[in-house]
Amino acid sequence: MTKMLKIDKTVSDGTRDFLRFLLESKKVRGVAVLTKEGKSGCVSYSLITDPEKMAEAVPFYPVMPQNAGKCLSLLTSKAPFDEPVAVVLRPCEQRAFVELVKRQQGSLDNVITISSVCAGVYPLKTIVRENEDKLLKDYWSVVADGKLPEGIRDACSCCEHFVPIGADIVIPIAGEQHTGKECKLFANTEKGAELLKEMDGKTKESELETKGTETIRQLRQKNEEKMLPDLEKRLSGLDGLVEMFSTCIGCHGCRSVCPICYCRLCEFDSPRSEYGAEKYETELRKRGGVRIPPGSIAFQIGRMIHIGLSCVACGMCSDVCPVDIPVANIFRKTGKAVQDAFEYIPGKDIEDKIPVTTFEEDELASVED
Amino acid sequence: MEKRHIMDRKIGVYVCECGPNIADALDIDRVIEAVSGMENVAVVERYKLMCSPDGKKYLAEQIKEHGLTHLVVGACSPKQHEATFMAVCEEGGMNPFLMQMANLREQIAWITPDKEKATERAIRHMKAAIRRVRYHAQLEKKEIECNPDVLVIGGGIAGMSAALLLSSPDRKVFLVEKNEELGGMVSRCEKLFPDMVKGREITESRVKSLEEDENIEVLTGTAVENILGFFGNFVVTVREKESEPREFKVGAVVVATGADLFDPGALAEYGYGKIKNVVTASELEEMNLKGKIALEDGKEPKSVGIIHCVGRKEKGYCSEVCCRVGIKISRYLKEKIPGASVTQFYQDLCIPGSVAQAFYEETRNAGVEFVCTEAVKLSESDKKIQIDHDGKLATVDMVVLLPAIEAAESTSEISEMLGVKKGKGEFLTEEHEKIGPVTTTVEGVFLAGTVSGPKTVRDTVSQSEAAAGKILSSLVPGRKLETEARTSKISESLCTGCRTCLTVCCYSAIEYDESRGICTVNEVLCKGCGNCAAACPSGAATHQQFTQIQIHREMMEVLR
Amino acid sequence: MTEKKQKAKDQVLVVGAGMAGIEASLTLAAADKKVYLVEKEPLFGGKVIKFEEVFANMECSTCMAAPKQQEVLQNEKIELLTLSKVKEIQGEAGNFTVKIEKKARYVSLEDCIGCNECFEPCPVSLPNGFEENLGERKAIYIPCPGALPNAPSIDTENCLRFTKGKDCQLCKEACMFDAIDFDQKDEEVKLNVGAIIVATGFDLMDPKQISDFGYDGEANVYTALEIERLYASNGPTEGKITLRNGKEPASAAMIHCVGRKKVGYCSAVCCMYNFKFIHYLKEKLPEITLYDFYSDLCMPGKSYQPFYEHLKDKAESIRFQDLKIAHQNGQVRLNYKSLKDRDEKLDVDMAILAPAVVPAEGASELARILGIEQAENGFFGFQSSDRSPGESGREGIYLAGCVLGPEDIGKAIAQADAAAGKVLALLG
Amino acid sequence: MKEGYVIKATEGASKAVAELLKSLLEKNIFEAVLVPVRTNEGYNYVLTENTDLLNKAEIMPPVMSVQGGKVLQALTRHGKSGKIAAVMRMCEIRAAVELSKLEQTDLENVFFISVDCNGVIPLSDYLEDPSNAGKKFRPLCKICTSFSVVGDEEVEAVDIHAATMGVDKGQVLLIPMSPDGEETLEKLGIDEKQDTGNWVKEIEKLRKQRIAAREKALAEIKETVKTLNGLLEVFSRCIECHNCRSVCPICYCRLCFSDKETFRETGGEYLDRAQAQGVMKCTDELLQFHLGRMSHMSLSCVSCGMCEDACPVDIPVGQIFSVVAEQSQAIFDYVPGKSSDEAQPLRTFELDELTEVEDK
Amino acid sequence: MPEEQEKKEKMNEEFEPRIVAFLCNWCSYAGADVAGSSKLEMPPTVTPVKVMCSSRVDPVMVITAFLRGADGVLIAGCHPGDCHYDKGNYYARRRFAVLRNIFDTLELEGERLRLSWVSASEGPRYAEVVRDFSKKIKQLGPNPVKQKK
Repeated sequence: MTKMLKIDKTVSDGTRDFLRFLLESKKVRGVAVLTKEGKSGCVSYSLITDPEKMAEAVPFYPVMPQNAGKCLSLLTSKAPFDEPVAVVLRPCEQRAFVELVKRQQGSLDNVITISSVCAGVYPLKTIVRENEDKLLKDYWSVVADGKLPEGIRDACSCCEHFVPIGADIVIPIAGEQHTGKECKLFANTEKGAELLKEMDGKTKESELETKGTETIRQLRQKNEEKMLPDLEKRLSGLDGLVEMFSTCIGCHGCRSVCPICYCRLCEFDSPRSEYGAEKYETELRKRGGVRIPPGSIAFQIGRMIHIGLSCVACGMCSDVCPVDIPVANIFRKTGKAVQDAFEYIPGKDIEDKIPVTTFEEDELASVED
Repeated sequence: MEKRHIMDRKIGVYVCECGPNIADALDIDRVIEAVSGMENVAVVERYKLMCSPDGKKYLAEQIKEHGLTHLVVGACSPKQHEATFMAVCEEGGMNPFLMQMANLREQIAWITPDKEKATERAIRHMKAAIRRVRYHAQLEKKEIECNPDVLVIGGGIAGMSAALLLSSPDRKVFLVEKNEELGGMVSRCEKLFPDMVKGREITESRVKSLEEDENIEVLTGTAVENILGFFGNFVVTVREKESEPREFKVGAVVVATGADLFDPGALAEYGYGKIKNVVTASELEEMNLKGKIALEDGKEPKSVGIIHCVGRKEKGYCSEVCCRVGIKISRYLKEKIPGASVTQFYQDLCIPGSVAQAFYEETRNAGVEFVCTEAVKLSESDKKIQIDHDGKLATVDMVVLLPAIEAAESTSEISEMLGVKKGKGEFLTEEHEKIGPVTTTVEGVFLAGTVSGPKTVRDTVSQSEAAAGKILSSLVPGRKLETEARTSKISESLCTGCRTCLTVCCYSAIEYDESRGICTVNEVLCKGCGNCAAACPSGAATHQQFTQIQIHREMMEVLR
Repeated sequence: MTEKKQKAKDQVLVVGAGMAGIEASLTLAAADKKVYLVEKEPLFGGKVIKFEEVFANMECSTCMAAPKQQEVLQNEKIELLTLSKVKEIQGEAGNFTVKIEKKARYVSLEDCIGCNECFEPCPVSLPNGFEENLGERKAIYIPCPGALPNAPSIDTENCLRFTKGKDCQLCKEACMFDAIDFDQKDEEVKLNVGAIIVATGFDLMDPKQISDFGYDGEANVYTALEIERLYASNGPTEGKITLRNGKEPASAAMIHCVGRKKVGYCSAVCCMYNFKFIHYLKEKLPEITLYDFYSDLCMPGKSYQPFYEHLKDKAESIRFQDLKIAHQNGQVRLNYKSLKDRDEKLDVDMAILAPAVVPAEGASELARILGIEQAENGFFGFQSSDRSPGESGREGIYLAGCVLGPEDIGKAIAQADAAAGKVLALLG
Repeated sequence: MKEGYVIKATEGASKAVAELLKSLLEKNIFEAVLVPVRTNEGYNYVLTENTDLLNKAEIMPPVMSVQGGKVLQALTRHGKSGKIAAVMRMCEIRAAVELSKLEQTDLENVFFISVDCNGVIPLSDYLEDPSNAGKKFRPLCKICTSFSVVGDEEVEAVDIHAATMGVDKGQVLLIPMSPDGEETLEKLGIDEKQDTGNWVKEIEKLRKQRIAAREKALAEIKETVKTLNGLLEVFSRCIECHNCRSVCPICYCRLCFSDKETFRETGGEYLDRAQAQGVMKCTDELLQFHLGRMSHMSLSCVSCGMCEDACPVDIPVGQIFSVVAEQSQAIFDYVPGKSSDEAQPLRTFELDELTEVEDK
Repeated sequence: MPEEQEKKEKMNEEFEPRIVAFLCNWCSYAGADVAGSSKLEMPPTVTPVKVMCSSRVDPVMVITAFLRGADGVLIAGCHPGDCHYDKGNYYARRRFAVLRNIFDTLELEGERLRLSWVSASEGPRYAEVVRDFSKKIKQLGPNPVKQKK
């Protein structure tokens, strides 16, 4: 049982009120949350200090313009916040942030996390190209039925960690039937409980995990089972990989938006990974033909090795791919394999060491001989 | 990683009252209060007059006492006292480049009557300086080995004079002349104006001293094939005709390759090469040296016309010496052929300086005629030459043309080889016509004589000695070269080898490293303007004392 | 008497702190010589700092001079002695003993920070010589904004305290730094130097000497230096070119070769700076009508004629033989004989004279003190091709700049470096 | 009037040129050829000496997946290639030339065969339905005025131009554009020649239309982006994935200025920034990125439209850059990629120019 | 609406521009100093940022200054031909021309960016540039960045 505060408003309005309250009561200096400028304006992640501006906040808008974890890293990598800041992020975003903090790319000091039992988001392209209002209406009505909205990204429809781990405050959405009229705030930690104080609304002890969340979990497992075989079929061996990336135009957008790829200068942009004249020569002689620019597979595999362990399957990479390669699914699958091998859930706990930076005597016997 | 070292900085902030100049114009206490809280600021103090001996002592002590890592001084203009306070830093055992000044006097106190506003501005200036200084890194003046020897190209009066002045037991001078003989133009003149001393005497005495001087190696009939490297460390390749090329090192190069004369054949109006007995000044000199000034038929000319400014219009400049050469030649004629009539056809008499006019007047008084005219046209009329000057006609036995001085052919090669640009009239370009007449934008390369434009012998000699002077003072045997600390540098990992920086550098201080495919800065040549830093799109190139982040930080405080 | 002891061969005296003297000092200091730079004026920089721009590239001359001046002031190898003159010299090359008379400035260079607060209260004001008397100054003054060293001096010929023996303290009271010290005494400084470079420069002939040109400092007849100061952005009019009555001239005539007959030589630079004036005047007064009176155009070298060519159409060139200037009620009349021996006249609002370049005041005395050659026309050294220009006739003493005769900055700088070269070769 | 060599193209221009390439290889005139080749769902540039592979060559693929200039950069950045023939669109060749001025390509051994380009289809439309090819076009292709090599559009680097516009179906007209090209064509011993009049007429006709269309279109775009608010409005969708930069043939930096540590600030400073207006977007730096990029590459921009294609949120970034590029290039009347001896304007200067920007 | 107008005008009245001035060390900064030692009064709007040469000014710096709220950005260097570093200011001028063009084309109030040549002796000119530029900016009103919706 966890302490829970209930506000009789839609989950969005309730949350907005709560965030405004945090600013007004000076419990926090700022709030990091999705905002939308006016009606036409677009959604972006913002840092709000003025309660008035809270009107622009759209905490659970079903789109992920950037992985909030990456944004928080930008805001805190040079030096932490010097005053408390409440940040609203989705479970995958929060886990991404934790992974970045483990790599000194940000700081949790003075950060209070507010997360949601996530019902997923639409692909960027959908939001950009289709009728936004209709999408929103559908989204919330489906959520209110305790189901998963149609047309959300693969990464979301198969997401397994949609219940936040270690957030200070959690707001149920997926599997929550009353998002249309009530907003529940679960105080997950002491810090969280502190924030809820003096906020008006009914407080009581309650459970975050409900039948609702369970059904969603099963739904998502099913989706994954549906998706996997097909993916595995296409991914069989190197050729499969080559096949899947054959349309890659080498824009490396997947890398730029990936919250885990924090390198300032990517290995694959360095001269080391560029071919010299003689290399082309030999390749040409060997194969009779070289694709130029070469190495798109090398890039993808290399990236898998670099980030596989920490991939939080947020799906940004698929979202920005101009040629619709299901990058996220591929990375999710390969990433999951290594993560399981180390029983490592990226971003679960700031205390968990990144497996590659530590080791245990009696591990991975399976890979030997 | 920045995070880590930025944190443990200890910045000392000092505001100079400059008597009433700053103290009365703004509220220093408020300034102090405003900056005291700032990150890394360890101590903030005010002082009545920081540049006074006491002030300097106080500041040096403060640095030691508080173990300051960085220093900000709010006072007068850095132009006034930056050097002073940099010295104080060293006094206090702090790297002088970790100091930043805020100009509270010239640019605030003295131009902002409203005390309130002045104070605000001062706070802004101080904060900007403080933010900036946090990102200052230690810079060191590097000392590099250098070779005191010197290469002098060209064995004319210029080259010889330079070589002789440079020679000393601890410095070797290589004098390279492409011809078999030293002496250049001067040795081809019987006499020189204004005092009519013998050209040969001048050159021969120098040749003699050169031969006696064991610090000087004279290489005649030798061409310079290549020069690589930079100030203090040039590698020279020379070749004597068919023999094997020879290589040696020098620290500096003096270019004294001289000039050529304009070819009058190019201009129909003078009929040079067509009309008999139309000769150039140098041809007349030659005759004269051979002992007899005569017409083709061996007879002495009874009347001679001397025509000035041949090729001046084409060249677009005045060759400075021609008028005086013409006067000199008329002296030859009067001397050798008494009774001969000599007429000068000139446009403008260019006889600058304290003695030339006397030289001219004496000559005129000796019966030489001077006719001012715009245009001249020559034609042949029964064995004689008719001179049409502005419609009037004159007839003479012989005509002497005074052709313009033009850049020598060799100038282009030299320019290529050394990277010294060609400029006006295709001559080599001085670093600055006025304040750098013998230096070039390529450090360690000096110009002497007519290679940089028409000159009298006298000015040529003084230029050669000037080049020598510059070398004697900058390339002292046994002393290392000290490089400018505030240079640019280029990040190896970020450089794409696009060479934009290289193309915009005015000092050829950037080289392209084929093997690594990147550009590098030569600290000896870099003058620290920062042009490359702004030209480089990826910021691989940066100015070490004006890094992007330093300027950005300063700017952000200004805008806060 | 203060005496500066150090090995003579490591010390050099440079007389005259114009561009040539400055250049020589910097070159010597770079070779670790200790340089004493002696200047008779309270400020240094010579004539060049009076100009706004220099021909032929119209560079800003302060931008040329100031960095070098700053270098001199900041270089601890160079000691600048202002208000100083050479009084006596003994010894020979490698080891001279020189006595310098250093006049009191009455303002301590250490304590003064150049805030100019002391001028205000000074009761004496008089024409400012540096500004060719076009502006005023006080008895305690800095000749012009930006002048270096950035500290005033008291002109004892006009300060009430020194002239009338009044106990006037106003400047002293105004100074917050106790920089003003009436007790300062003129002193004699004794130097031990290995060599001497003379770079005392030139003056312009005073046109009053030749009545023909009708210069009296009141009519609208101007000298070249007056025009320079009128055009100077740091000058008395901040760059406005006006007649004596403050009106803008509608026409002006530039007269070359003023005094040439008298001195018997061509001053080498006048033609060029007259072209520069065409640029000056047309820039400030685009409507002005200009006449350029010349006898021969002297524009030697690769870069001068192009400069002339791009300006010549902006003024009517008139080649004259004799010329007289008369004036009444503001108008200036030129009566001249054209090349065709015709007598002509022309009325203009403003006449600008290009007076001959003559040896600097006190040159003869200096030549006597130093025991060096002086030509009849008053310039130093030998005009012979077989001696290098810098030679003075006495070993260990070398010459640079306009002491050798009229010439442009480039040549002066070259001679300065040449002289420095000779010194370094001599002293090793 | 220039003449061209006629080759049969009964199976389409692409095949015909492919055959030409084959014979160039067989005659050992080139070591290899660089052409777009069909691979699974996509088209990729392939460097090949294998004549069979050329059967899959598609001289004018319906999409541009990688800009040819970038391809040549990848191929020659670290030293010149062997002697090769490259078949490319004009904008790709011009980008390659521009990159050579920036020392990113070495074209010494590259023999360019250009084609009359009728434009490409946006990647997204193609993926949606390949049969869109030839129906939909990149907005910038629709208003491209340098799709061929006639007159003003002549590009020095081109050796042979394969003309198809204004040439009867079933034929391709090979027009020698350089001595090297002339020589090569002679080696091939094609006997049928034909004057290029029709082709020139056709190109000029189309260009006239395009110029008009371009003016109109760019003017419209300008209306939408002008003023700060307009610009913010259009770019507010930008998610800073920087795909536009990564696919830009001209952006050659290893590390973009916008990715530098320099502009990062402390958490406290970001809060202060937010305070100033009550709210601060995490994408606040995006205009700095786009304007900064303009200042760096607009002089060399060849308006190929790759950036627009790669933008996941459909910002007309290519068209916007074209609006600016056209003006920047006009200042120095500079045509990027036209001539390799014309220095990139920021790498040189004139003594007497641009006084109109002073004191304004 | 009119009252809106009034408000705006009033704001412009009180509005004190914030101008960043990149001054080259040798000419313009020295010129500013001369203006100072001549005690020429100037509006307190300009804050100089010293660089060694106008050619050090990176267009991105100017863009950043503008986007971070500078009401005006002044770049001042030696007059053409006077550059202490030979030819730096010519490059500066080209970069500025391109930058200014971008701003003008996109109608970003390019008048807020200014390039002026000020020599070491031109104290009065520096003061004039400062006054004139400040006046222009005051008429333009605050940088739109600071009031973007």
